[in-house]
Amino acid sequence: MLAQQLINALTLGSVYALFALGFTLVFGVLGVINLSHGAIFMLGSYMALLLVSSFQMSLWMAMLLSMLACGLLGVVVDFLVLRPLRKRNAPHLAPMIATIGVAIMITNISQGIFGAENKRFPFGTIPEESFSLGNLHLTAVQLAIVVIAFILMLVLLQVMRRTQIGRALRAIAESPKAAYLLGINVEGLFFLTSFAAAALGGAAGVLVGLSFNAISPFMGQPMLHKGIAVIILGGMGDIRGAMIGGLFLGFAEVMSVAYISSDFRDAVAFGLLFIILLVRPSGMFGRVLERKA
Amino acid sequence: ADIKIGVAEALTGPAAKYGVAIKNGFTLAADQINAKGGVNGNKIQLVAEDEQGKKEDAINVFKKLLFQEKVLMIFGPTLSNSAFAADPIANATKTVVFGTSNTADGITNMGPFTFRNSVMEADVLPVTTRAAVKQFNIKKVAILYGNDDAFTKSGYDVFKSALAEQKIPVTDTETYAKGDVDFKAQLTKIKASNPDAIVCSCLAEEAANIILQTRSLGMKQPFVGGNGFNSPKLFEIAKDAADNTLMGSPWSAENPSPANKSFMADYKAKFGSDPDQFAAQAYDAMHIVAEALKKVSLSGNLEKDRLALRDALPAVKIEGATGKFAFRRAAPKDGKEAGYDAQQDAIVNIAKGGKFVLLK
Amino acid sequence: MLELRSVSKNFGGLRVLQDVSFTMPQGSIYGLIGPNGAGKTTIVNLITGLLRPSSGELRFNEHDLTTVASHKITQLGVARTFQNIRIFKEMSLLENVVVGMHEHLNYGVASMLFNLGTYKDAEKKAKERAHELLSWVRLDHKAHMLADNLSYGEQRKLEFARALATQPKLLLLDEPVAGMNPAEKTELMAEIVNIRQRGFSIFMIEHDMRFVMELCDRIAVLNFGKIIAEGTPEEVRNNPDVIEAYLGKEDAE
Amino acid sequence: MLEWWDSFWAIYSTVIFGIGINAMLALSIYLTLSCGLLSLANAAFMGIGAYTASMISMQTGLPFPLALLAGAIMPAIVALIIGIPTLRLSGVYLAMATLGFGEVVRVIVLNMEITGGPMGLNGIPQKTEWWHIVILLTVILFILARMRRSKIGRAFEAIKEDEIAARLMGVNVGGYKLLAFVMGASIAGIAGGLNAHYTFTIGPGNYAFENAVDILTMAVFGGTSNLIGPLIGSSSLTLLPEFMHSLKDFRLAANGLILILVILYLPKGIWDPARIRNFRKKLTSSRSGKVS
Amino acid sequence: MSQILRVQDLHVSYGHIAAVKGISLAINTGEITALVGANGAGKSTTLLAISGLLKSASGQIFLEDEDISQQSPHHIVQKGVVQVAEGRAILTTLTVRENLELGAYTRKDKTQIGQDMEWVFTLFPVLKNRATGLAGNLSGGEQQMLAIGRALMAKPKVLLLDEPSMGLAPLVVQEIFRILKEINQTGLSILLVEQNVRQALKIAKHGYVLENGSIVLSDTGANLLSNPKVIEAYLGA
Ligand SMILES: Nc1ncnc2c1ncn2[C@@H]1O[C@H](COP(=O)(O)OP(=O)(O)OP(=O)(O)O)[C@@H](O)[C@H]1O
Ligand SMILES: Nc1ncnc2c1ncn2[C@@H]1O[C@H](COP(=O)(O)OP(=O)(O)OP(=O)(O)O)[C@@H](O)[C@H]1O
Ligand SMILES: [Mg+2]
Ligand SMILES: [Mg+2]
Repeated sequence: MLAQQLINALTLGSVYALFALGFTLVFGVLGVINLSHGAIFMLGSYMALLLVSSFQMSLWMAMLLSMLACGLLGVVVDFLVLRPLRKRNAPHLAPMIATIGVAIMITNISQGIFGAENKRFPFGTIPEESFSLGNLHLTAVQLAIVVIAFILMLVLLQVMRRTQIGRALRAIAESPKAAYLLGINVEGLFFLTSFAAAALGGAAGVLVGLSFNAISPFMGQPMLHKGIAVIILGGMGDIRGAMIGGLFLGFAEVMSVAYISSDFRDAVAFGLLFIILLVRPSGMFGRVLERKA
Repeated sequence: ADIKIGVAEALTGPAAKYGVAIKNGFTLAADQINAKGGVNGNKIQLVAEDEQGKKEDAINVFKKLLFQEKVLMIFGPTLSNSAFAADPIANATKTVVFGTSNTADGITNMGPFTFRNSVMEADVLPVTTRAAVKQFNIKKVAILYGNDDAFTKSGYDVFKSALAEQKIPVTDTETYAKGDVDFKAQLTKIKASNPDAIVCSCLAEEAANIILQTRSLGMKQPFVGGNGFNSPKLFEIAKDAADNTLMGSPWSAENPSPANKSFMADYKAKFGSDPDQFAAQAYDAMHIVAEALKKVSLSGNLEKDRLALRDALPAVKIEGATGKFAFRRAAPKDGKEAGYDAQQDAIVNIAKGGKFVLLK
Repeated sequence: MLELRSVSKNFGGLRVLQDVSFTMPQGSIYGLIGPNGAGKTTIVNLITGLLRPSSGELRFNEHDLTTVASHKITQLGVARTFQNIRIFKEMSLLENVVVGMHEHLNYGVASMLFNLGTYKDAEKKAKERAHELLSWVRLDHKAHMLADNLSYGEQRKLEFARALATQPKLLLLDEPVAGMNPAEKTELMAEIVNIRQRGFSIFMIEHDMRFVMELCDRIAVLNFGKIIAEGTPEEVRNNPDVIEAYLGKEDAE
Repeated sequence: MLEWWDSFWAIYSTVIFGIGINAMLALSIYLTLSCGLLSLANAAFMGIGAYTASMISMQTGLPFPLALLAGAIMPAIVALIIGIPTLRLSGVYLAMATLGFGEVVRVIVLNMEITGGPMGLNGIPQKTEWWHIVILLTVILFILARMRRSKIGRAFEAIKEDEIAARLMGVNVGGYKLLAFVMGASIAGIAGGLNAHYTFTIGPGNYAFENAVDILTMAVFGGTSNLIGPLIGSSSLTLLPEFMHSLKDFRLAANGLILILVILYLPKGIWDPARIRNFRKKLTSSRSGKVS
Repeated sequence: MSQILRVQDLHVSYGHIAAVKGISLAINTGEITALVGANGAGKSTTLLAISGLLKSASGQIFLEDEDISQQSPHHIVQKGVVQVAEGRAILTTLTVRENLELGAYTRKDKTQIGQDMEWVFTLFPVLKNRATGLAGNLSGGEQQMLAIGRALMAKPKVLLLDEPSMGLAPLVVQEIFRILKEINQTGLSILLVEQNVRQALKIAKHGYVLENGSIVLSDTGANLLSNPKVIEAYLGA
């Protein structure tokens, strides 16, 4: 049983991590807790569903296109909502609340268009293969999620660590003013970040939609809660942290079901979050940097 | 004159999937009644308001319907929780409040003006369990239910006592929360406990997912479920992976009675999709009320008419889409006068080839 | 009045202060100079309780500061300004200064709630005093402006006034004249002399030699976390180690 | 006239009760925000207050004021206990820790017998009268207004802007933060108790993440720079749905849009004294502004 | 002598507070130009407007012959106008080396960057020792050095310096002024805002005195140094 639970934990953790990657990226660069990330994630699912079922597109194509569409939506949200707030130097809670507004809008319009019911990808469009080894089972989609999550994380990490764009993004994260003075195209990179984050969110949506058959306008909300926990655990804005935080949360949840009680699964997850924050006030991997006196 | 009837259902938000079906059921029935000239020549006019599945909004909507729209009675609200908040207001105003989807315990204890035709899980599930034990020769079961939802939790309570009564041991009890999509951890644990069947107090969409994930873990056990399973959604999502699932419900699409056949055909014609149990119960409820109204001569005095309706309702007996229906006086609690529950037989179904058929 | 006894401070592996000891007499102006990164600000952070020493002892008027909370240290009579200005930007200048008087506003909850005499008096006196302090640094004409609107040098002055508002016995100034021009420095110098005459003791870090040499009674020189010289300005100025490490060959202006 | 009022009251009293209670909640989070603490535990505190007060009303039959008092004290005690370790955290980390605490409270309530599990408590006696709300809201407003104009209010603001500098002004930062947190919890608890005694029923789902965010939204929407903001924010967001009925299915979407527009065009919330003051001056001001 | 940067009738305000009220000044190619004035005179505001971080209310700013007053900040930096701002704007969460690398963000000649970094390290040896440490842990003076070093990494045409000597030890101040002279000799044009008026005017060919947002004096550095008004107001006789 333990081996199967470990697989369960790995796949669940990868789902969380995948969702959290874009979420943490936006926070890391724009300094905004983008609460519309869940809604964009949901839209990614629907978009791919629509392309597959109404336009008979292949799954890969649909995934690429819905990433693109989500990315563009991310840019539009950034342009219409976040950018004006940046320009106005609005208090830091304002963008967060504004993105709640965006999430409400997207969710309700989607409900109006797609209905409130759960949908799934049409039969036959999802790879049905699964791998079994004795008593252990893993579906192809789950495997894909794990692999894609790791690849995306590694790519992002390398971009942030090794490239000039990565450094520029980190500069912006700390001080847009300083970044301007260095000749960095701050607005351009804001858009790029919003695009990338939303595209990642869309990708997560497609994969989750594929593996759980529960595409609904409300699927973003619970994921958002978990995403928040993940990026806090991992340290806000930390890519590697999002990955580790996601896996950690996945393990914590699965193990609490396996060895404590499923009644207290969420309490265990959030209780852990609470305790970890008390011990490490900036998350497991957040760097503590005190402002110098 | 028109008879104004309030409909307070969740038309937006997560509970809208029930609320909208319910509203459709009322609309279909009212249109049919009106097309035949109404009740004693009076047309039925539905006043629908959205209570969003939230209790504050349910209270608001009730007040608006009672005091502003001055409706004769109210159908709704969608969720039991909202009913606990809003039904006392109708009772205080001495107006009939008629739930078609509130299955929680204690709803009809809120006052003598509370009615429902939603069959309680307590009436349905023991029958289902008994049928399942016989059908699959079950010795022991595992249970899975949603523990943060009043409906699935009370379903669990009933299952638990029914199983205890029938002396079926439970190998493992697992829970999940609203919005969960990954049930593998719980299922893996259930698998290790090796039950003969899985008893599941869940809603259809969750159930479908649970079934799919159970199969992907290489488990073959049949499922036993309640009302919540009774939706085409189960098969839209799980298809024939759901085969051999046993479900007890007051309504079945397979019920060959003429009332049901015509309901299903009319519904499909009007709304373009197949009805579910919620639509069927709402449809019947409208006919129950119409039946009572036939016996009432409306005076135009709202207070009197509301009382007259309440006095006429308990005696109504019809044969509707959900089969034979009658009211049953609920047992009073804390010395408070109680309202009326549904007296109806449960139908036990089994899933075969992607749909529910009557269990012989 | 202020005494450091072989104080050391490490940041991880970095040994920033090693065995620093000195004694600052009551009523004096005491200077601390040294190259950038020598550990001067760290000493001030230790005195004000923002950092804790790795070893050693800090004493202020018979109190051992080593474990006292920052706000208690302020209440004991130690105030400071910051090298990287930290004013309350969204508050007016006046409010900034009144915050400094926090501990000296003695009114109870009841008088606060019901606008009683003690409350009114205390608040009124505080405002008057704040205006006075602002006028010392020539900012009283901007008393109701938001502090954020001040230029850099003005913000320094505001910090200075705010520190005085805590009624300190000992004032710690971390580079008080950085960002001021010579004329303004001269002005501030006069101010500091004034303040000393009112009975304050002043401990100051400064890189402006004219300022330090003219004002200070005694000066300690810190280099790489160690005191390399201590004495009167004259002694320090001519100490070859100090010239080598800090002053440079040309005399500072 | 009287009749008109009666029917108006009969229909809209819930909305008006809702405004009053939401105003308290918005004020409770305003209080912590005014001290620089982004705490999302207020929904949980509201729940603790609601459950405490309701259980006392239902099981002991003690008078309503006592039940309410208990509903104010219990969250304060809990806040005191969790506040001491938690308030060291800053910014979003505090927000998340408090959110985590809220989840834990919810799950515990969900799994307890005496709280009725997911069914919650039903049949809570209706005790809340409009004037209870008016009086309590007035008292809360009065206390907060007086605090703002005193050294406590200034200490809060100083802490919000720069904790270290505040500490070095002699402000007991930890103590004041705890004060704000505990008082906020208490106000939320009162709101919870009042709310429970007019909706007859409470459940663990009423005090979850969404509710915490709703409370925050009301405060920020109205503006958190003074006491009027939270009041305006809570009333307008409570009333908004009432005015949107004609939009049917897309009503909630319109809510979202309005939220965005207000945040965009009124960056400091609806009630921003500085903006209102500058309104006239603005007519003459020239094009200018900061980038970034 | 050609003018590399020319400011014409520049007005800048914060909301309705006018901070700079119609100033005109010019920087000759290859020269050091000083801008001095009391606290709050508008010096930093002028520099921020040149860099495009503040939008001017009216007036033009010419780089060579191009009006850059409406361009976005990163374009201005790309064109070679680089500023060391007041308060240093060090990226505290990045390492010292990363800060320097970002200084070269806009450069095209990537191969030269390594050499220039070595050059900056020889100018400020502390930075080399702390290259892999976080910039936020540097002392105040060390951060100032980093800020200047980072600006040099951009290979600017015009360097705008806002109080570079602030917070530096006397030895380092001398060093900084020496370095400024040295890099000026390589052809770099510099606009220097300084409170250390004497030193600044000593190395500046030309100087402007700003008071309350307007230029009240403009002359060669040497003349200003001996101007009685300047002596009284800024050198504190
Ligand atoms: N939190 C910290 N972590 C690591 N190193 C630190 C930290 N704070 C200070 N330092 C290091 O300690 C040394 C002393 O710093 P400090 O700020 O005391 O110098 P200083 O003498 O005030 O210099 P300056 O005159 O430039 O302000 C510096 O090398 C600095 O980099
Ligand atoms: N962000 C701001 N908002 C409003 N007013 C400001 C702001 N920054 C500066 N000012 C005002 O503009 C004027 C000029 O400020 P500036 O910073 O340019 O002065 P400065 O000459 O650089 O002074 P210092 O030598 O003190 O740095 C000052 O009166 C100041 O009060
Ligand atoms: Mg220092
Ligand atoms: Mg300046």
